[in-house]
Amino acid sequence: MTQTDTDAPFLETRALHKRYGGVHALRGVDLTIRRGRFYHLLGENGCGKSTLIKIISGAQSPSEGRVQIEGVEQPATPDPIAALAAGIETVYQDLSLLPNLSVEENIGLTSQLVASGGRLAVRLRRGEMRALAARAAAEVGLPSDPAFLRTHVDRLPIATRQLISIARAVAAEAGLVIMDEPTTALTRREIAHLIGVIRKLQARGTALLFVTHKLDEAKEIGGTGIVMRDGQFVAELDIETADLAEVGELMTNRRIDQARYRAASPAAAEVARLSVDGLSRAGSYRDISFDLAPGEILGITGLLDSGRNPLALGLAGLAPPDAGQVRLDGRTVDLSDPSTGMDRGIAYVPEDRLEEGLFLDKSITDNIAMTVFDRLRGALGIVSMDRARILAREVADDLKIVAEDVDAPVGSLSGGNQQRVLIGRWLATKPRVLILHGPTVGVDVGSKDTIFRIIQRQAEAGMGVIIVSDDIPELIQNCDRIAVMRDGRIVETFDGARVDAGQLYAAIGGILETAETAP
Amino acid sequence: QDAKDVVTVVKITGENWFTRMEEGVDAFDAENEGVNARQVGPAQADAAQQTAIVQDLVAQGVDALAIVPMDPSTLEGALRRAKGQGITVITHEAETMVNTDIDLEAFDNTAFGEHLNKKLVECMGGEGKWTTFVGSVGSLTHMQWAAGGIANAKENHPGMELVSESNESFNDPNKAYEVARELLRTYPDIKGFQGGSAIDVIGIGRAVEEADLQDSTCVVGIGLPQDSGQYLDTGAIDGIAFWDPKDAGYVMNKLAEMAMNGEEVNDGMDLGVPGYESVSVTPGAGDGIIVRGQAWVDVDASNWQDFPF
Amino acid sequence: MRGRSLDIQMVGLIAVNLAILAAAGLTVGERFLSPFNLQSMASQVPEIGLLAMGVMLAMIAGRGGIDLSGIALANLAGICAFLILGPIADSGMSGQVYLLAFGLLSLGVGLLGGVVNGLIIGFVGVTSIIATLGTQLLFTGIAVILTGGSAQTLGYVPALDDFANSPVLGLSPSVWMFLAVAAGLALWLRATKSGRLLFLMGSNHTAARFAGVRTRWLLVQVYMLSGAFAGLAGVVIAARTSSMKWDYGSSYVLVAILIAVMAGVRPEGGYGRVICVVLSATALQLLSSYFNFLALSNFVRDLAWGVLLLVFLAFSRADLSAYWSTAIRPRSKA
Amino acid sequence: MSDTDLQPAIADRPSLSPGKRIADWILANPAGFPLALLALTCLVVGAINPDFWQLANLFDVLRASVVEGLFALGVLVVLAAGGLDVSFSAIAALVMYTVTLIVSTLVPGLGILPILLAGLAGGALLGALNGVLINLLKAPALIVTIATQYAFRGFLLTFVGTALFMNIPASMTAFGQIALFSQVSADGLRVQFPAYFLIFVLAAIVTWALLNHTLLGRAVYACGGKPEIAARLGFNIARVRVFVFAWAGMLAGLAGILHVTSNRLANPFDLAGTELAVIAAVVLGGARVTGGKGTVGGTIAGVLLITLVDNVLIQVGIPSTWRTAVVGAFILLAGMFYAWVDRTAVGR
Ligand SMILES: Nc1ncnc2c1ncn2[C@@H]1O[C@H](COP(=O)(O)OP(=O)(O)OP(=O)(O)O)[C@@H](O)[C@H]1O
Ligand SMILES: Nc1ncnc2c1ncn2[C@@H]1O[C@H](COP(=O)(O)OP(=O)(O)OP(=O)(O)O)[C@@H](O)[C@H]1O
Ligand SMILES: [Mg+2]
Ligand SMILES: [Mg+2]
Repeated sequence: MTQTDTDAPFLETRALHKRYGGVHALRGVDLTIRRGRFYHLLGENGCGKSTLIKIISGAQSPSEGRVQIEGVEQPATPDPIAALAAGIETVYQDLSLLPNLSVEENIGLTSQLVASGGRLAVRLRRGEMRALAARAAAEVGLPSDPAFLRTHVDRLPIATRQLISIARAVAAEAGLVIMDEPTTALTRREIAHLIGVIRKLQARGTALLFVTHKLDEAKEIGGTGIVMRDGQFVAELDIETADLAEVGELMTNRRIDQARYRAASPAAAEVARLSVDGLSRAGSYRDISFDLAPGEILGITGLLDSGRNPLALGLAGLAPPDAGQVRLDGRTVDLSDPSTGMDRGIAYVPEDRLEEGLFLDKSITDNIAMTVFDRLRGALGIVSMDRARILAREVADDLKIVAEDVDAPVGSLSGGNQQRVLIGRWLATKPRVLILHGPTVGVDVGSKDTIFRIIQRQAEAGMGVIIVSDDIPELIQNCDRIAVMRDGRIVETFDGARVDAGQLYAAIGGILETAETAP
Repeated sequence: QDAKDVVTVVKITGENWFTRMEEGVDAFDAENEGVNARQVGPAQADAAQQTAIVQDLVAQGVDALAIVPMDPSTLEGALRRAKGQGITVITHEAETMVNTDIDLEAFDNTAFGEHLNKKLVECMGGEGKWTTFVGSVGSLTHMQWAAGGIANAKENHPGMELVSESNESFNDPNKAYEVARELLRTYPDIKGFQGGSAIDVIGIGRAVEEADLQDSTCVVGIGLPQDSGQYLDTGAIDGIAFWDPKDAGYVMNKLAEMAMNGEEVNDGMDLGVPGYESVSVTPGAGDGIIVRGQAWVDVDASNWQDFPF
Repeated sequence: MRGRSLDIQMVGLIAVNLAILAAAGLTVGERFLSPFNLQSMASQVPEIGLLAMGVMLAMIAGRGGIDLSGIALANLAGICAFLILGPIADSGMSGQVYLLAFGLLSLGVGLLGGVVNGLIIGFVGVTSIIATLGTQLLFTGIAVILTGGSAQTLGYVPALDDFANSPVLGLSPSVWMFLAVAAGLALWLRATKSGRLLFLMGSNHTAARFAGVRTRWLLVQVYMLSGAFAGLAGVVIAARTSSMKWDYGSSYVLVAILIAVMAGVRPEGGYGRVICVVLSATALQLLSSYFNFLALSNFVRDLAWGVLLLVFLAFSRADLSAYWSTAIRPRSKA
Repeated sequence: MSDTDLQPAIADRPSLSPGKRIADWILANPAGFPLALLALTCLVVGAINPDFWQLANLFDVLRASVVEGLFALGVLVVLAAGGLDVSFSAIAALVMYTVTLIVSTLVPGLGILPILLAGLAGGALLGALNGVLINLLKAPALIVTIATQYAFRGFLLTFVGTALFMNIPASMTAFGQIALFSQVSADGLRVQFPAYFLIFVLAAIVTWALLNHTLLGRAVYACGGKPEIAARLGFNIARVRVFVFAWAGMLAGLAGILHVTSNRLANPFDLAGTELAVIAAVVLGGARVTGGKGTVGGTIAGVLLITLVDNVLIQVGIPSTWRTAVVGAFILLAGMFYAWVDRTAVGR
């Protein structure tokens, strides 16, 4: 990279707009990035951070507006090669790794693609690729031996994959490295190491743009904080001196402390609604035990590889545990298949709404009624679609789903409404235990509010609720107790009414303890 | 009165054999004002497609059908309905067919098999290992030829040793080639091949030529002169016999016309086509009759050039 | 579901059917439209229609589902029924009883073969294209071994022949059976729990599993039904041709897929309508018979089928994008 | 932080169960399974019939693998990119018949090289048409290639011709006759190893080099693994798709020409119905119909296995009626085995 005038912006966007169908994800974004600086893009789920990044990195084109890199206008059609050639490297949230290719290929292929200008009919320079991959891997703290470099990525754990994805960006010696939530799967030591890598990049004049939900981590790194809300920039501030509570308020447009929804407390009961005893699954979680009272809301949190996700899947019968048992109202539940738990009254609202939850091209009615077709059957086992429609209408009204026509495909709803359809599907089964996995991912503020109120209402009616989430404020707002997982175990359980975010972050192990000192 | 519609339905359109047959059909059409003769057939050698065509023709209400069945049993139902509709049905190479008015055989199949085998025996000097090929074991005439040949060898030539009989070529010269190679490998001293399907000799001939055994093996079978010519020249194929599909096509249509006009076919009748100058008539499997000619033609290296097909 | 009883695909297929009928009526005249010809064409539809419905079910189930084993299983089913019963003369049964026994046996073998497919796909987890390719060869192979490769001739069994060929109320019993099966399948798909869940599973397999759908059993059901249809096709073939052979209808493997895709069954899963499959099968039959009337070679028909399939694919894509833009715009920001 | 920190996370190999280790090994060595089956089949056949052990048998299997092998290489490339092709046999038939017909009527004296090139070009063109249609119609490759299969074959037989003919150009006959190696066995049988086998070897090497030593090859696998991510990383998916189908078409065209040269006749009905068997051979060799996997070595092993099974039944006294069932059973076994491998291997 040639060292140009450092004051001229490396990258500028002007009046960017992006629409997905009816969703207006970006509403006029002006961003300026200068060399050698750090930027943190802060904002709630679904405010448009990832969308902005995709446009800058040429994966998508804006609906309106333009992007300039070093004064050069970027092409109007999606062109990742142009962005890469201009020196923009991106570590996506989903890591963008090719599962069936090796580590060295994942790290080194793009640089050769850029070198050839996107032309494919050129020789693959394997030696060069291997050397580059070895160097980059070593730099982010990965092994650099040939055996490792030749392993296919789909056979590596998620934390390793995240580092590979970062290594690719490091290898390119780019002008701007964008990292979309780069540390979700990393341990503190890995993060510390990563920060070291980042500082080296900065010293070379590389600018870095982080997307993160971990404000404390951003503070530790330092730089400019850019706060987004509903597809717009609402503030730019120096993150090191900023007041985190204020930043949170800017992000959400609300005072955070007023937002605890949990008012009631669980009913006292002889038998726990759900009793988990010594649950284990090799390589995922170990020796998990807890009781859930009727009407209680339990939060479970931890890093991505802490075992919280497999535990959620295990309780839902989707990844059966190897050992231990689960009792529902005193009777053992068979968790070898999702349907058996479901029949006993365990409902599981999955994390990934689009992949694991909804049938986007199918009607709202089908999406809601599918779990209770049995109840809607009449003579000859015929499912009455009229009754299904009535049910769907009731659920929609009850959960304030904005839909004129329950025969419309679920894909035509906004994210918040989609999530409510998914929750409605499970509430229709009248479950005894409701497990919500990331219930408000990608859901906007208004919908969040509605969803939290629904959750509280169910708990008040005596349902046992488990929320598995990495959204700390959400847990504090809703839970009676919050269990923190690390390395597959529950390491600490907090009282939801008393714990503060700092304590939770510290227990999770995702940030540096020094961040505690923030006001 | 309108010209009568006579449609010849063959096993598969486009193969040389049936292209030659079409010449006969067209010739008959040209010579006879009162008859509208044409030939159709499926795109694939698939009994289902042939049945569909026949069924459509029946529905269409043609006056007569002349059919070379892929698989005679598959067509019984459709042809029974054809006869029910008053359609005259002529078949060819389908002696067992029940629902036909006249089945035309170019010759007595067993006798033809015997004839082929005699040529083979002569070439082999009356002794050695030999084998038979058929298009598929479901193919009735091919099996009859093989049986006729085997009977001849068994009864008259104790030195002839039959091995691995009824090899299937699925009417594919390449398959015939592969099977022949494998037989040469398995029985290195094999001396004789009797082909069944018209392309068998081509594949066998190629295998023999590549093994450089033109002079020490004997290959005879049914085949077409132009297709087999180059192998006849090298001696990889020693002789072929065939009946001219053109004549068969012509005679089928002629029989159809006679049947429609209520003319009877009698034993010893002359149908005016070489090889069918004195046909034999026997009762068929159903109500119909079987008409046989003596229409085989022997071809070898000396005379294959005389035939234009 | 409301609003979809008359969709574009269906209108298109009805139009194609009518267009061919009209063209044939105009060019080859009344003989094409005569009751006898219509009945004759109708009697050719059931066997391929049944196989296409099996393919449709496999496709609806999603994840690239497909059933290549249909015709092989149909032939095997007919052959097994025949070998078990023996020719009617040996069995000493009356025609009707023979037909019934033949039907039940063939259906039973079809069901069994379908269950084998279902277990291999649902429980062992083999991709359906590989699994059914394997069973296609296996079923064919067993049929060859059982018969030594030769055709099994039923001979003239009046009850069986009437089943495929003698019209009752204008159509032969086999056509009525086909229509009844189609109606039953449509009802099963639209109005039973399994049927509705099948569409959802085809739309998103993971989500279905996450929602407690017993996806493996549903797959077994799908291929079992498909196998049952093959078994019924076996009876129809036996009745229509008075014989069974291992390689009967070798072109049906691809024709069945052609019919399903022309019917708008989405190869990626989650969508398909029985009525469209029936209409698509009749359209192909009309076209094929029309070409036979015109004495056009079957090669022209193959070419026409290929092009028609491409046209239908293009048509369905255009239709889909139009649907999206018009469906979303009027409603946004109500 | 040191390398050792991450090692256990990557794979704790010593504690693996034998099943997992086998599955892992198969994933790392895709040719392993078909090669093992190949060896096993040879041993069994050889034990039953010691005559099996002769050079001529090897030559036969190799020779019989050429056309299917070329098809399979094309299918491999398409499968690796996440597609499926059933039109290659129709492409081969159309190209071989048209080229042979044109050459033998217009320029019967033409040399073999231009004929081969015409085959390559014609095949590539028709294959590219497949790719373009798939991009354009956004429809599954299987469906589109079913349609083009009908269209190509229908076109050939409607407009080009239906007759088998033997008077192919002399250069083609001569080329098919060139022997790399010729030997007269003890039984007086001449055994020839045809030179056109080298073309197959060459095609395999070029395909291998292309897949493993060009950016394009990596793009093919990227496309078959996760097309949306590959696109985001800058791979032009549409172009890769056109390429793989063109490559498959090109190899099919070549196979067609070789088919004519070795058979010494041009038959437009040839090669039809071989599609599914070829796909089966490629899958047996470790490629997946779900895309992104497969190697040239594995594919060749798969083809050899199917050809061998097809060819040796007579020698072990299994009636030829058993052939179809045996091949079907092989495919089912392989399908189940790979399903097990995919489920069992580490990291899935
Ligand atoms: N491909 C798409 N189609 C339709 N809507 C989309 C698409 N991608 C994003 N959106 C919508 O655009 C909005 C912005 O999404 P984006 O992914 O940019 O959010 P984000 O700020 O990155 O959220 P998170 O913090 O959860 O990653 C959301 O409402 C989202 O649902
Ligand atoms: N693909 C689509 N098809 C039809 N309508 C759509 C589509 N996408 C969005 N809409 C409609 O456009 C409107 C605006 O979308 P947006 O995501 O901003 O919703 P919203 O009003 O913020 O709702 P919510 O608070 O529930 O997220 C929504 O009411 C939704 O019904
Ligand atoms: Mg995001
Ligand atoms: Mg919204």
